[in-house]
Amino acid sequence: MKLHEYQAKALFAQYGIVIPRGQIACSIDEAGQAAASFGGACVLKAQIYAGGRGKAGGVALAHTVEQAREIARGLLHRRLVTAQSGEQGLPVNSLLVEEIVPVARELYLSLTLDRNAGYYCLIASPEGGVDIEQIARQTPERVRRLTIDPLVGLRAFHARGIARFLQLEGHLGDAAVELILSLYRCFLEKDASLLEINPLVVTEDNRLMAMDAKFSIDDSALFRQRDLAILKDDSQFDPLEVRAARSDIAYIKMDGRIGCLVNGAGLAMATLDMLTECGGHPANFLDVGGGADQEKVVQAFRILLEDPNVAGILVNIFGGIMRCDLIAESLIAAVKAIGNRIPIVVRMAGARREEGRQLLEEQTDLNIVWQDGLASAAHAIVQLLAPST
Amino acid sequence: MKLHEYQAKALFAQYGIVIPRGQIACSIDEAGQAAASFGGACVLKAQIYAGGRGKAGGVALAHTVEQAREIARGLLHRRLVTAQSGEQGLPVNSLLVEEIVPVARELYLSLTLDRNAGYYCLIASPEGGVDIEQIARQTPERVRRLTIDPLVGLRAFHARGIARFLQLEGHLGDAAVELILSLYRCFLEKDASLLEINPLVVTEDNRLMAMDAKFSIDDSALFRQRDLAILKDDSQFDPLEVRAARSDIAYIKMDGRIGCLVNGAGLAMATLDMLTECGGHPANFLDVGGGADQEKVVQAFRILLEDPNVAGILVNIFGGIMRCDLIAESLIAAVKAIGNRIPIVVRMAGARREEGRQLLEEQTDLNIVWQDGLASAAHAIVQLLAPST
Amino acid sequence: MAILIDRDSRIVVQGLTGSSGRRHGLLCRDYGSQIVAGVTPGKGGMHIEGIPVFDTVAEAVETCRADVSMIFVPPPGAAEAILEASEAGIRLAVCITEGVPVRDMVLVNRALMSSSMRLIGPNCPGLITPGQCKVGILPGEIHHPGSIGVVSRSGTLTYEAVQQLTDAGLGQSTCVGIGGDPIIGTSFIDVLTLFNDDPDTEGVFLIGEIGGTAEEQAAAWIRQHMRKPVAAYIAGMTAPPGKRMGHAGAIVSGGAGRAVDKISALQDSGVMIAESPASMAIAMQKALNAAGSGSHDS
Amino acid sequence: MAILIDRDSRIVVQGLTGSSGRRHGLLCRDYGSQIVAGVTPGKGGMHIEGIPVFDTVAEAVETCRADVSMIFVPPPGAAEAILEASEAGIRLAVCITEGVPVRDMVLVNRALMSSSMRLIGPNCPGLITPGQCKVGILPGEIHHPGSIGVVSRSGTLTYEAVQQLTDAGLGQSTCVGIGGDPIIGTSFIDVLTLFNDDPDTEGVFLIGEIGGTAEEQAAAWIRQHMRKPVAAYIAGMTAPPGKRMGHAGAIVSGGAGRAVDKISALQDSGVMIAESPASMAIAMQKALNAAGSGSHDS
Repeated sequence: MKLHEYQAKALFAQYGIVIPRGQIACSIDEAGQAAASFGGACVLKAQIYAGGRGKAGGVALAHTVEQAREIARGLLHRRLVTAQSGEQGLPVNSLLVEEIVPVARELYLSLTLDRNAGYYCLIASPEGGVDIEQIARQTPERVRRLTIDPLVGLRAFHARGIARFLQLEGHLGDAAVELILSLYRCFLEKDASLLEINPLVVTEDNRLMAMDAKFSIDDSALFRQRDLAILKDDSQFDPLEVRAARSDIAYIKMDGRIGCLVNGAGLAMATLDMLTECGGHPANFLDVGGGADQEKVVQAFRILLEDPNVAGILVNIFGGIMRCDLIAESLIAAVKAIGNRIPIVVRMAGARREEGRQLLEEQTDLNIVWQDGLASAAHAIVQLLAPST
Repeated sequence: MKLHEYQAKALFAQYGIVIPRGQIACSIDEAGQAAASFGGACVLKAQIYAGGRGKAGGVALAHTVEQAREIARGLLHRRLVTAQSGEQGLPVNSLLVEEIVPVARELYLSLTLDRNAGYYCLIASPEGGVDIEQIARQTPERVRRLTIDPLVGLRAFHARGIARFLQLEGHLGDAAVELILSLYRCFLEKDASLLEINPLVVTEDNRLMAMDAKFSIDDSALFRQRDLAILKDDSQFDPLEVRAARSDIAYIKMDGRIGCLVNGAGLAMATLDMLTECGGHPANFLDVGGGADQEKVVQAFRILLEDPNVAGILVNIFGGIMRCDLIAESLIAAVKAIGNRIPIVVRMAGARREEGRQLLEEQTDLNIVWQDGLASAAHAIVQLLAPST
Repeated sequence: MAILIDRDSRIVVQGLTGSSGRRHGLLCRDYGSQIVAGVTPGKGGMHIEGIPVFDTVAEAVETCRADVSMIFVPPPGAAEAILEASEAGIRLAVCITEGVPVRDMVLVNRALMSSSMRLIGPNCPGLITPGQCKVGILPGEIHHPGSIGVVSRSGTLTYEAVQQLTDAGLGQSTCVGIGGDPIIGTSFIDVLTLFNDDPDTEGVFLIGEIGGTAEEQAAAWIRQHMRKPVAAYIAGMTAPPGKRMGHAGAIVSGGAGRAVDKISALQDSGVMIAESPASMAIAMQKALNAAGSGSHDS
Repeated sequence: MAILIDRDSRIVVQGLTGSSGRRHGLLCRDYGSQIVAGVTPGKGGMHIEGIPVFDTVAEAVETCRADVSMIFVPPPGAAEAILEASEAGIRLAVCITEGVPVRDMVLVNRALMSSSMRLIGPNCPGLITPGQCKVGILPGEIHHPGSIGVVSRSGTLTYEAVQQLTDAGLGQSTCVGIGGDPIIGTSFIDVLTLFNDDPDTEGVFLIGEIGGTAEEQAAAWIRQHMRKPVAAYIAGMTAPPGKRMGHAGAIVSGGAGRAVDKISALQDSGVMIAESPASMAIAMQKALNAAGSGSHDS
């Protein structure tokens, strides 16, 4: 789960990390007032769950209150498309209005999981404000990666080494040590999966400041981070994704026309791959999970059927824990309850497959087509939709 | 550093560990009032820095306020001699007056350092209220010792295993798990070196309660446990030990007549052994430490000379960091400043020994005798005091 | 022989009294696994259909000589359950639980460095040695004894693969679902190592997916060490970047973890790639044929 | 050859800019030790009489190829200094600091389990290979090169022993003060093992004291493994129980840690006991004589 920049910065401030003065504005008037508090000179930053805002016009400088209002008018309550937002863009419901801080140097700092080691790691670079992956590829000696032994933790001596690498000396070095230790404490205490300060800046008046902030929380830890869990901004998701999440269904909206309903994440990915191989375009990734009950299956169907882009559905179920006949029953119940305007191809395998098949074949009026194999099922739904594409 | 029982229990209570209701009383009137608050029926416990109070009459039951006052009169502001207090006993300046709690079972629980493993360990036994070392010798299967990996810590599953071993089931088992985890948290957070609940009791109304409490704190950690460090009760030490501690001199009062001044703990112990071998009786252990300066040496002499039991002094210095000539100068300055009524035998070895010897031998009027060897020095001081013993 | 579990494995179920633990504990017993004990704190003394329940794993080990643990403890307590199994002397712990916080697993990962216990999972379907023993939630009926080792980060996709293998007459020695989380106890390489040394295994089918670099590492290991034919399928060719595809570990981020890179790394190591999820058994058969009519050169 | 340190050891002083660190750093250099660097956070770039100071041990290792660290960092930071040395790739850390909290040392002790660094101390005088290298606060002038290994929990009592040995013509291969704290990095057994394998060491003098069971463990090890004569002195025969005798670890409590038990354990293992602190060299000579005119049978 992601936090907005302003939420991340508020948390950083709680840990003693220096951030620019700023206010959150949800209307043009609020943006104007915030700008006025800085004498008109301010930076306005669109608060969305995606990076790449700068290049997309989501971050703008104002020198007067009127300019600030103008910028706010152009951003607020519109969708901002960035390189990372997807084609639809994301709605800008609030702006972070901050003082303008003259910057002497830009650095990079983050904490995240090192999957290979199975430990957390700190990544730092004296090159800030740019894509760290690119720096790592082009000038790997400019990126330091420090794996953290959870027994020892991240210690002052580690932080000092990083400060040296970042060429922060004297009181800036001390400030860096403190900032790094605070960031680590924040990371652990909040069950973060990513904390990124890019750029971390040295201001012209020689302070160390978190100019931007990315903050992701481990979804699996939300049960013990309830005060963070409630910060989730549903406006940043497709409404169908929000609905799916509420029913504990893994769902990702995509651009095609074939809705998919699968049990298991790996099989769901494979189903998308199979469809694509057959020339189809999936409308979504959808995993009802291992222990899905009828209610969940109904919910999943609802989500597919309410998506106007979905022109046909491919169901791919491997019965294990979930028995095929039960899934078939749920499917029939769902289609009967919701109604059906589009073709559904069903492929089932595993436990009680024949029973499931029989149940479905008894229902001749539901626009449901049975297929035995994964490949044939994918071909079938692509073919069924072929005339209409 | 030790805490009094009442201080330990107050800390336990902060960690949610159940203790008997009680009040501290420093006068007969206060003891009477406390007893009255329990309707007269109470137990009065002398607060001293030593165990073995029960057998020594330091713990007594009262059934009426008058009885309680009588007991208080007999204990308060006297010295209590127990098997662990030393011959002089320890002054009773306060009584812990507690409700009488009917007890169904007595158990044992403690946390301390396992020196062999270099880890902390938990020790538990279903035999409480008695000497655990004795239980460990006689019925080792009745004592469980659990070494705690600091990476994993003491966990609920460990605590559950201990609860089972203590035959605590149902809600008592749950209470034991919570108590054990709280005790461990307390141990770590307070830098304890020993936490002992003996007995831990199951009350007749089926509660788990810490009936007694021993709490020692790692002296080396007092710099970060300042709120505990100030609880040190100087009345429980010989005044000379208190003085020595203030000057950062390791000093332990003993029963003999030969004062010892040595640099280094091992050499100081060896000096006591040497003296004893020669038929002498040391009056103290005293280690001025490795980097003692003149002021510290003067302090050490003062402590020795002000002890009325000290009839002669043996100085044993091995010059290393500390140069013999500097020690000799300090010694001369100290004796001149304080005055000297008793013989002093000085033995020095190591760095600038000859220079030290010369300095001392120039001072013919200070009652100082030089000796070359450790054995001869010990013999000399014993001989010098022989006529007077 | 197979690997990791067989008919002599003695299994304790941590969380046996919960609904999943009970259900799958009994299903495993039905399959033929020896479910010798359950553990649920505070429920020691109970029995679940004849299976004794203890308060601690240590008691289950002591009383019932359990050597394998199947863990169904919910996420908040799952990591501690793994640590408990380790300290109790369990040889193999299989953590089915999905949604264990990463911070907890970082600690478990460090703690297991100095443990002799092997962990499989978390967030995995478990493992099965067909005809002998099943530890986990896999559907027993699709598996048949044979000589193909299967190792996978996935659940139902593995069943798909196994069904195909069984239908093609390729039985399995052991099938291991290593789990879809970013931190797991047993890696592809660990399992490949075991299969490589297992005389009952003639070839291996590997099922990977997007996210991380486990498949690339496996490819490098295979190139250097593997003496038996390997075929593989990688799911997620068409997954959009930056999106977590169901599994906590299945995400392409910053250009890392892409399926194409995994596939080419495996291909470079001589692994036969199934281009489509419908042709997994075919790829396996091809790999066996290429290695010389199923004979192994060890 | 001697053990642990020699003229090629390259020493970094953690806490070189403090008063003790500076004084003893320079004294060690005067003795002939190669003091190649100092470390004090925030003072990187300074020089102490020509010795460069760095912010971190890692830099000292990288720039000056330090392989041994002498630690004078005050108690609140001492444990972290040890961990820093370990992570920087230091081979041998000698922690002189007295008064390191036990809780900190419990963690260090655990962390060093997975480190290749050896720790000596804390609360120790250090060690010396006479004529070659001194790391610590021992007085160099009393030591003479020879073939007796000395290992001790004490400081000045060790100097006493060394003085006696030197006066008796028994020079030393290496003298190691392992420290008087309850948790120390290197035990009697560790040092005995090194002396046992060191061709330059013909006999060992061991100085123990009350508290703990390190001497009893050493006795058991000697009985099984030691091929060279050992003599010993144990301080604290007359120490009153329950009192901490200066050293944090020197305490007889609950009947454990008594000198008599240590002495009889050592005697039972064939160790020659010095009955008096005045006869330590005599005991060593007797042990050598008993083993056959100082020859070693390795």
